[in-house]
Amino acid sequence: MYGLKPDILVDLPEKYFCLTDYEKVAAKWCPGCGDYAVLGNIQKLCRDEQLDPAKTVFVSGIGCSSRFPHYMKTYGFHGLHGRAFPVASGIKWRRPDLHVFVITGDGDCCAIGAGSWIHAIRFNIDLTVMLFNNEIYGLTKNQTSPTSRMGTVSNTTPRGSVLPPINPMQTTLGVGNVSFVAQTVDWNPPHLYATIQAAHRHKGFSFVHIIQRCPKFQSDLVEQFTAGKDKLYLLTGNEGVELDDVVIKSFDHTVEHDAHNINAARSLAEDPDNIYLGVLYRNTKAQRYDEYGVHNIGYTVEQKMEALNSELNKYAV
Amino acid sequence: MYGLKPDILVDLPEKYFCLTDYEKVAAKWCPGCGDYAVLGNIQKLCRDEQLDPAKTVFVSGIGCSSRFPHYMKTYGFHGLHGRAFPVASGIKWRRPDLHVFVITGDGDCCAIGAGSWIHAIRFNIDLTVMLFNNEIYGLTKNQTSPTSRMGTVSNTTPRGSVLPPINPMQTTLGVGNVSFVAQTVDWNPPHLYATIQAAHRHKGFSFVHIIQRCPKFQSDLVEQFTAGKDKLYLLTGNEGVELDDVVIKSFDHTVEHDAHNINAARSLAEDPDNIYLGVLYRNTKAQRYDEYGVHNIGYTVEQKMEALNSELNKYAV
Amino acid sequence: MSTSTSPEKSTVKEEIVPSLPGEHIVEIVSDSGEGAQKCGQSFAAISAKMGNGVWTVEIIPAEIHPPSRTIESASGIRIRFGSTKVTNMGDEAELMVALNEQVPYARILQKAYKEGTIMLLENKWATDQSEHIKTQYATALKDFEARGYKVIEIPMEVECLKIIKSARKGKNMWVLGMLCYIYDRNLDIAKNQIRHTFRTKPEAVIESNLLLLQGGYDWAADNLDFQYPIKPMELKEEMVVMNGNEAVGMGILAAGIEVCSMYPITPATSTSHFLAECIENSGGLIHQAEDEIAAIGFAIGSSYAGKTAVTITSGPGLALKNEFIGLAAMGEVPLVIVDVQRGGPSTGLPTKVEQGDLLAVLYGQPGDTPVITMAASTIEECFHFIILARKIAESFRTPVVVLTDANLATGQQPFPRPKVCKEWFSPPIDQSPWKQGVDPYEWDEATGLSRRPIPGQPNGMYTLTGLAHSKEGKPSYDPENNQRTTAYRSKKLATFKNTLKPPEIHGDKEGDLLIVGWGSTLGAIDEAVDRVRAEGGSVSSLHLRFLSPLEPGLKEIFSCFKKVMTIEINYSDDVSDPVINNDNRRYSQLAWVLRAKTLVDIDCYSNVEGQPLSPRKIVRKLQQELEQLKA
Amino acid sequence: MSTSTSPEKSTVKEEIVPSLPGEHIVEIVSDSGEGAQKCGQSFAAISAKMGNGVWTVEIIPAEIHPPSRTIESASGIRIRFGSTKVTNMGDEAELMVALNEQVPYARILQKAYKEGTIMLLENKWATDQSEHIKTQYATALKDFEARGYKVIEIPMEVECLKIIKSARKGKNMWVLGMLCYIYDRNLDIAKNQIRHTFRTKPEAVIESNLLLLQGGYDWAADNLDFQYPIKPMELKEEMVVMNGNEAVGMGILAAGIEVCSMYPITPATSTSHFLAECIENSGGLIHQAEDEIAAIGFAIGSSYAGKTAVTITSGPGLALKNEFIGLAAMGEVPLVIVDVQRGGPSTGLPTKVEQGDLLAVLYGQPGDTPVITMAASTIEECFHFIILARKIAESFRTPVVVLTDANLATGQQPFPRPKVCKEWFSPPIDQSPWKQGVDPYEWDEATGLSRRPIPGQPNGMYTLTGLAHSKEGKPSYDPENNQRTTAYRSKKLATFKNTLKPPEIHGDKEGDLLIVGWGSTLGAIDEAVDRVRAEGGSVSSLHLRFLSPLEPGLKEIFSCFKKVMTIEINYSDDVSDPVINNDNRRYSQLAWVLRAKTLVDIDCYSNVEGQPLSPRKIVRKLQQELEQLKA
Ligand SMILES: Cc1ncc(C[n+]2csc(CCOP(=O)(O)OP(=O)(O)O)c2C)c(N)n1
Ligand SMILES: Cc1ncc(C[n+]2csc(CCOP(=O)(O)OP(=O)(O)O)c2C)c(N)n1
Ligand code: SF4
Ligand code: SF4
Ligand SMILES: [Mg+2]
Ligand SMILES: [Mg+2]
Repeated sequence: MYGLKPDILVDLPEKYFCLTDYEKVAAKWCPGCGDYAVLGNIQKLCRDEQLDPAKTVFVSGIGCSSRFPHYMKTYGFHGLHGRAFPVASGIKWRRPDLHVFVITGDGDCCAIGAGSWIHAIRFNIDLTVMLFNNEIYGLTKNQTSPTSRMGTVSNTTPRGSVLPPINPMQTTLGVGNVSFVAQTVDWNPPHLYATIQAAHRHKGFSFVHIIQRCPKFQSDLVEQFTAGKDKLYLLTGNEGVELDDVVIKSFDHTVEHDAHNINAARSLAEDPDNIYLGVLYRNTKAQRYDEYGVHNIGYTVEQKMEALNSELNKYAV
Repeated sequence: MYGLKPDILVDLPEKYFCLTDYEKVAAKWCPGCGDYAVLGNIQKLCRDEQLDPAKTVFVSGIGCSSRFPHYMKTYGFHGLHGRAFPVASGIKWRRPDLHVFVITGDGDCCAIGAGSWIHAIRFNIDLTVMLFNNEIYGLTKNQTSPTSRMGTVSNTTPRGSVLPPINPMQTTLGVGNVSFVAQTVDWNPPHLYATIQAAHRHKGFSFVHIIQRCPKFQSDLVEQFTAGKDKLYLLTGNEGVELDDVVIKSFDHTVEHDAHNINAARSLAEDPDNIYLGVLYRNTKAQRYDEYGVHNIGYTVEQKMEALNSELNKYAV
Repeated sequence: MSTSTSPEKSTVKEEIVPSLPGEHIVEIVSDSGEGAQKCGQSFAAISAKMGNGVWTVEIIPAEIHPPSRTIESASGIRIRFGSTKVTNMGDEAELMVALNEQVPYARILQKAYKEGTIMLLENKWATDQSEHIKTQYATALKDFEARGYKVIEIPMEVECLKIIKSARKGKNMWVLGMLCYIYDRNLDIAKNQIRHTFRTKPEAVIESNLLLLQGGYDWAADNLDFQYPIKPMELKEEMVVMNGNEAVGMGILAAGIEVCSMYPITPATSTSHFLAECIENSGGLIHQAEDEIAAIGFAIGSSYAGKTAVTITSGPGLALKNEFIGLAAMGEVPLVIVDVQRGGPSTGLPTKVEQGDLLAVLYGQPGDTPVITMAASTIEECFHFIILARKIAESFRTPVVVLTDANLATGQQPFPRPKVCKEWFSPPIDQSPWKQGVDPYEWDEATGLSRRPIPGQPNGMYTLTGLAHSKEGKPSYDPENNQRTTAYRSKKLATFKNTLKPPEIHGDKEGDLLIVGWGSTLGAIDEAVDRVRAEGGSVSSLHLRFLSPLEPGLKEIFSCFKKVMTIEINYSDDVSDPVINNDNRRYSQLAWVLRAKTLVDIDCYSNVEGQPLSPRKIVRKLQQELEQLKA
Repeated sequence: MSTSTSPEKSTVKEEIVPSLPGEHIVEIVSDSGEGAQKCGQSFAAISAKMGNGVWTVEIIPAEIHPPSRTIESASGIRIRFGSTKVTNMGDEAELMVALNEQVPYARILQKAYKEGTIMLLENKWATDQSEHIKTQYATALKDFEARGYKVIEIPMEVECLKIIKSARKGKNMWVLGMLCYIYDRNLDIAKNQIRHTFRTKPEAVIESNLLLLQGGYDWAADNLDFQYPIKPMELKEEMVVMNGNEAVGMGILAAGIEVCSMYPITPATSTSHFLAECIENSGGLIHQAEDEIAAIGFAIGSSYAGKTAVTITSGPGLALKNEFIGLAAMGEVPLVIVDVQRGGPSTGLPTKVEQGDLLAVLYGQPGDTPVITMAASTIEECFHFIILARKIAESFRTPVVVLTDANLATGQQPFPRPKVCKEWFSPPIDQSPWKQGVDPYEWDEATGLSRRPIPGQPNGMYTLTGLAHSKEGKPSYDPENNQRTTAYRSKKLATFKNTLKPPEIHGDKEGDLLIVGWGSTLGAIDEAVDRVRAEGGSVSSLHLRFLSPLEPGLKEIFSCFKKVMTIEINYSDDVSDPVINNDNRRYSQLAWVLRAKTLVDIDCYSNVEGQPLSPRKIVRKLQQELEQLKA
């Protein structure tokens, strides 16, 4: 089309969705908040994958990051703190036609949501999950989270937190039936995009750990993250994410990694010194609960009447 | 004492506790239930370790296994389904003088209790935890549990369950700050005893996975377990449990295992074919939340009054 | 009367006088695992098939495997049946069968028997090897006679062993045969019933059970010198017989609900056992969640996506669902919540009946959370109310709670076979384009109602939120908006109430005493009222099906009676206690709600004994109240 | 009046007429992050130190970082202060300071200003680079004047830049200086306050803030031609000033509570921020649990082991704690639960005030769960009620809920410095041998009370259970036992009630209208009643501190008034709505409870606008009611 990007064309082919089809109101996060980058990239991804906004649902809990659905012109469910997983699972189970994304924070997922998190991994329903890990409770204004590093000074631990953090990837990799685990950072848009794309395309519970900047309450972490380019390792290999060469070259280090090797994945997840970006683990053979969820979908009322009658027969006097 | 066991002596040295000091009413589990063996061995352990019954607390959730505290002549807390961990943690945090045991079932711990389970591992409070895994909901009469094998026929999955089970040891080993993980079976009393003893002696969150027979609802598993002697591997090594030679010889197979090696521990935990008995993992350096919990215990009222006054000063007009 | 330890002809001559003509109450108690329940259920089914009215109450041990020959071990069933409709468990039993002499004590504690109750007692314990057991047996026998029971010792084990090798599994069918003789049941129907009960078992098992049935029947014919034939009745319409949990399950099928999301909890779980067997044939599924919170969250997700779901629980589970109920009310998600009430508070009495969750359902959620609440009073209503609840939930875009209880859950009762009709079933989800310009919460000014877009509908995109929100679904902190939208949500209850009729009164529309009830006590209350009215007492009753909103016109109805009193199975302070007075008394739950609603000085009569109410107990209370009203 | 865009001498001549003599209401609003709150809090503290009565209300944006120069961005504070005691936020403000022209709209929505309110407005936007902003500014200016505000444009930025390099952090202290001039505050006290506020900051920061203070003061003296000196008062006793969450925290220290187990939730969390700073000095600790359920479970564990704990939450968290509250009541574990109420239902209005959790606390738990419930009406009571709650919890072996709300939580008020006394603090745990033969639930027949063994006590060993249990603590399915033990637990409320006195009446003991309130509305209601009484209106008020059990004698008190009405910040249906009538109306929460309790036809006046009630609003309602009563 004359080299123009479809977005700026006025007359579009039917059913082609542009960026504006996904953009709702302006987001209200702090300046410099990592959440913005994810929002923009998700909108782009939706456009590129041409996800019908009417068929797309963003489900979240409560937290800064969980405001996300309000900024998408798709269906959304901004539910309860820690409970995005069961809601999203309930949506997807009998509605295979819907694209369901889950947005959760480190408090939302790893604290109050931990039980459902573990079980969602096991259920392995086809959900694209983004954990926004800013290592702090943002919305409630600066309390230590389970993923806060030991020694974190916050409103609830003014003398520094006393426990080592939960490592979300490590924990996810420790649950049987785990299907997809990836890691990215909010400040590398191409990588962020490609990772979420890989997650979205993976059928099953695709867990993306997003290291997210919170300049408001974790400003030292921002530096630690952004300054630490040489701590960032790009994972390459067959099962990695699709990246341009430019992006690959922007990394100081790359590591060849076999995403089918769970032990290797765990070692990467547990490395205390370096951050590995890309798909750590992928298992396409894991049992999917949503496949069971749809095995008998779409019965007509007549079929249902028949089933009821046959059940009543068994109890007939 | 003339070769007599202290138990049968009438006049005992002061403060010596006998088995009867731990035995309360007769337990009411089904005949052949694995829970009986654990009860007996725990009573023996308490006696052998000379735990003051007044200083010992058994905390449980709800389930067949969670009836346990009612059968011990110690303090007990038979609380809510899935909530034994926070209660036990709350008891121990400021009461280092108490010996706190946690009794939980596979539904209690791995289903409704999963969130607190994950966090209890991380807190690493000095609790001796026994997970009675009969791979079924016993008390509510035969529903599939998260640890039920795929294909399990139960009242809620009459056509067989559709998901692979959660592996409690694998999951525990996937949580940062994990401190002690062991496995035993209810039908090998000496091994059961020695394992729980090792757990009790370990300072920190000592997690014992007990494969437990439920003849009532998992009768085929009983056979699978008991018949499968050759699937049972005894772990040996420095950090293993203290066993008599006779017991060791009763095993067809032994495996030398370094309990400080978490990767080795995980491989054992995840082996789909064999069952490894003994201490899989032990880390005495993991951060302990109860050490923080007691750092300022025992302030006098005078000290507290002073602290309050100095706080009020800051708000004085 | 005399007892016999041999299979000689029994000497019982007296007729058994039932409390009410044409009906009988029988109990069968055994150690847990001996099959008393199966025996009783079969007996009930046979009687229902003969056209008799039937009501059963299960006797369930609280422990998984209590030690045998103890009070805790008592497992069994009560069957009240007769030639007219039976609506409740009745008073004391006329006859009981006991497989050992200890288990009856569980029921004696519940005052289940009276002087003159016939006791058919397994006599093998008289000659047991254990001296201890022999003594226990002898002692109990004496005690039973002192209590005035007519004990007939029966060589059940001995007789069964003539037919099968081990009597433990089988004695129950022999007893069934014996009962069939006593009550003159149709043996063909009985045999068919056995075939049905054991339909999944090998033919040999069926055969031996049929032999046992016949054996028990023949033995009784040869050895008992009494019978109490209950007249079979002609079935005027097709009937079904089931318990309340099965009826709820049937209702779920009939509502066309495709997702039942639950976490096991007594006494609600057996609904999911029922559904697990059959819902897949109806295009639905059971989801067993990791806990109650996730169960309701999953159900809400499903409902949000257009598949209105049901979640089933009991008290402790309900407590966990409150936060999500609040979200469903706030986000206006249709949802059916079934609460099968059990004894509380906390873990309480998990297998026993109570009506203790009413206030928790009505007021348990922080903030203003209007929730439509209804309670089934019969097993038939358990079925129909689920269909209704799904409809209300969708029409009013709201969570609807259906209350039942442990009594309904496990009790069996025949009722007319529902005539399955298309309108019951939820229609396929609407995926047509949403009308542009219509907001996702376009509340109707007058009714508070609005239509909701379902994911997949083009143009309908919105974000559901638990935050205060505008009609566009956007978070709004505007004071006026919060006032208005809270009012819309509340108004739906008023709108719904306007569709309800004032409740019907059982008895006269005015008089001395009006009894108000709700839930499973319906039959017992009405029967008691009938009895007292037959003696000339001026008492009527009224039974509420809707608790929130309450059915209209109550104040007017109440004003026609000198005194109004609720009868409930939950706690109220006893004014005769020295520390309790009118100023500090805590009332029964419905009484409290009705007091606030009508400002009528409503009294209450209740207990938390974990038992269904017997008509006799109520009769006594009514008589007492009427006397006091006279004075 | 004219506006000035230059630092010329302002031309305001008129005197500012306050609503009430000797006091003023000031608001400071800015974009979130500009420090309006710190400015106002300092101003309040300075005024309190000068002996003035003070009440503050925080204006908190709902978003973490709303876009600047918008309604959502408004962050700030209202300070009502005067020469007498101030008990509530008052009516419209006399004066406001705004750092841009958009943020005042957030408060205009709340009707915070009136004709004649003076507006001190940052004028830098008039000359902003952006045309859009310039237009916005000009438009707003016109609008403000149309609304009758007396706008004075002030070159805050310009003046601050004379002192410091960047004005964003610092303008607030310049404004403080300006206000100090207007209200004639003692500059020494002001400077000390700045030193205190920035005590953890480097000396250079303190210095520049002191300069800003002086700068604002001097500028005002040179440029403003009005002042409204508020007379300093002599402090008759030592005073402290703090907000309600800090007072709760202080109360926790004063109760000697060693464990505060919580999960963050607005608006309760800041109590834990306070405690995190200081409880360790008092031999206590904060436990931040993984969720609210675990938080209360941990607290119960601690309490069971002898260290009575407190757990702090707000609505959504409360909903999750119900199951454990039931266990605490059933197992009789002392426990203090603080619920800082916010706007509901569901996530609702997290930063706004509501009194919407009353029914959920009273009735939220399935089964019969008597829970002692009290509500603090002042910040001082926030402190004392925690001490009391711990005592009651231990004496009555029960959970005790203390209700506060977002208004109390963040409002600041001076009150007499508590005289710390030994008796407040929990004694060391008893580890002496338990008396043999005494059961762990040896209920006193008359009172329902019993003593509990604490782990570590020899001979006291028992197992706490949520199952129905005997006095030995053993599970019991005995019907009579359940009836009796439920009665014991209930009776404790009656026993406790007998220790309470009837509430005092504010105003005459009889008359036309009685207002009943609870919680943070005390000051506003009493002030409104006083105003109406001053005009000759026959109205009194009564404020409840205990909600369960209710204080005694209410029915008698109510009977002396023609009409009784509650005033609450929660939802009630509006009878003027066509669909609402007396039969379907849903009442305010306390009104509902009082109706059931007293059978008096109690009306209610309430809203869910998320705002503290202003006396003027109440006055209007009272006048209206009194008129209707006359007609
Ligand atoms: C049941 C419940 N408990 C607590 C809260 C308060 N709350 C809201 S968000 C939040 C934590 C936010 O942290 P996180 O999940 O990491 O998200 P972030 O804001 O950092 O993106 C909490 C505790 C709530 N809304 N509901
Ligand atoms: C909140 C709540 N939900 C559900 C239940 C019902 N319940 C009691 S025990 C149990 C599961 C028991 O299984 P498990 O933990 O494996 O213990 P087991 O009986 O097998 O030893 C359930 C679901 C309950 N008591 N409380
Ligand atoms: S507080 Fe942190 S996470 Fe929240 S919006 Fe601000 S920067 Fe982002
Ligand atoms: S049901 Fe199973 S676990 Fe429970 S007591 Fe019986 S055998 Fe043991
Ligand atoms: Mg976070
Ligand atoms: Mg189990």
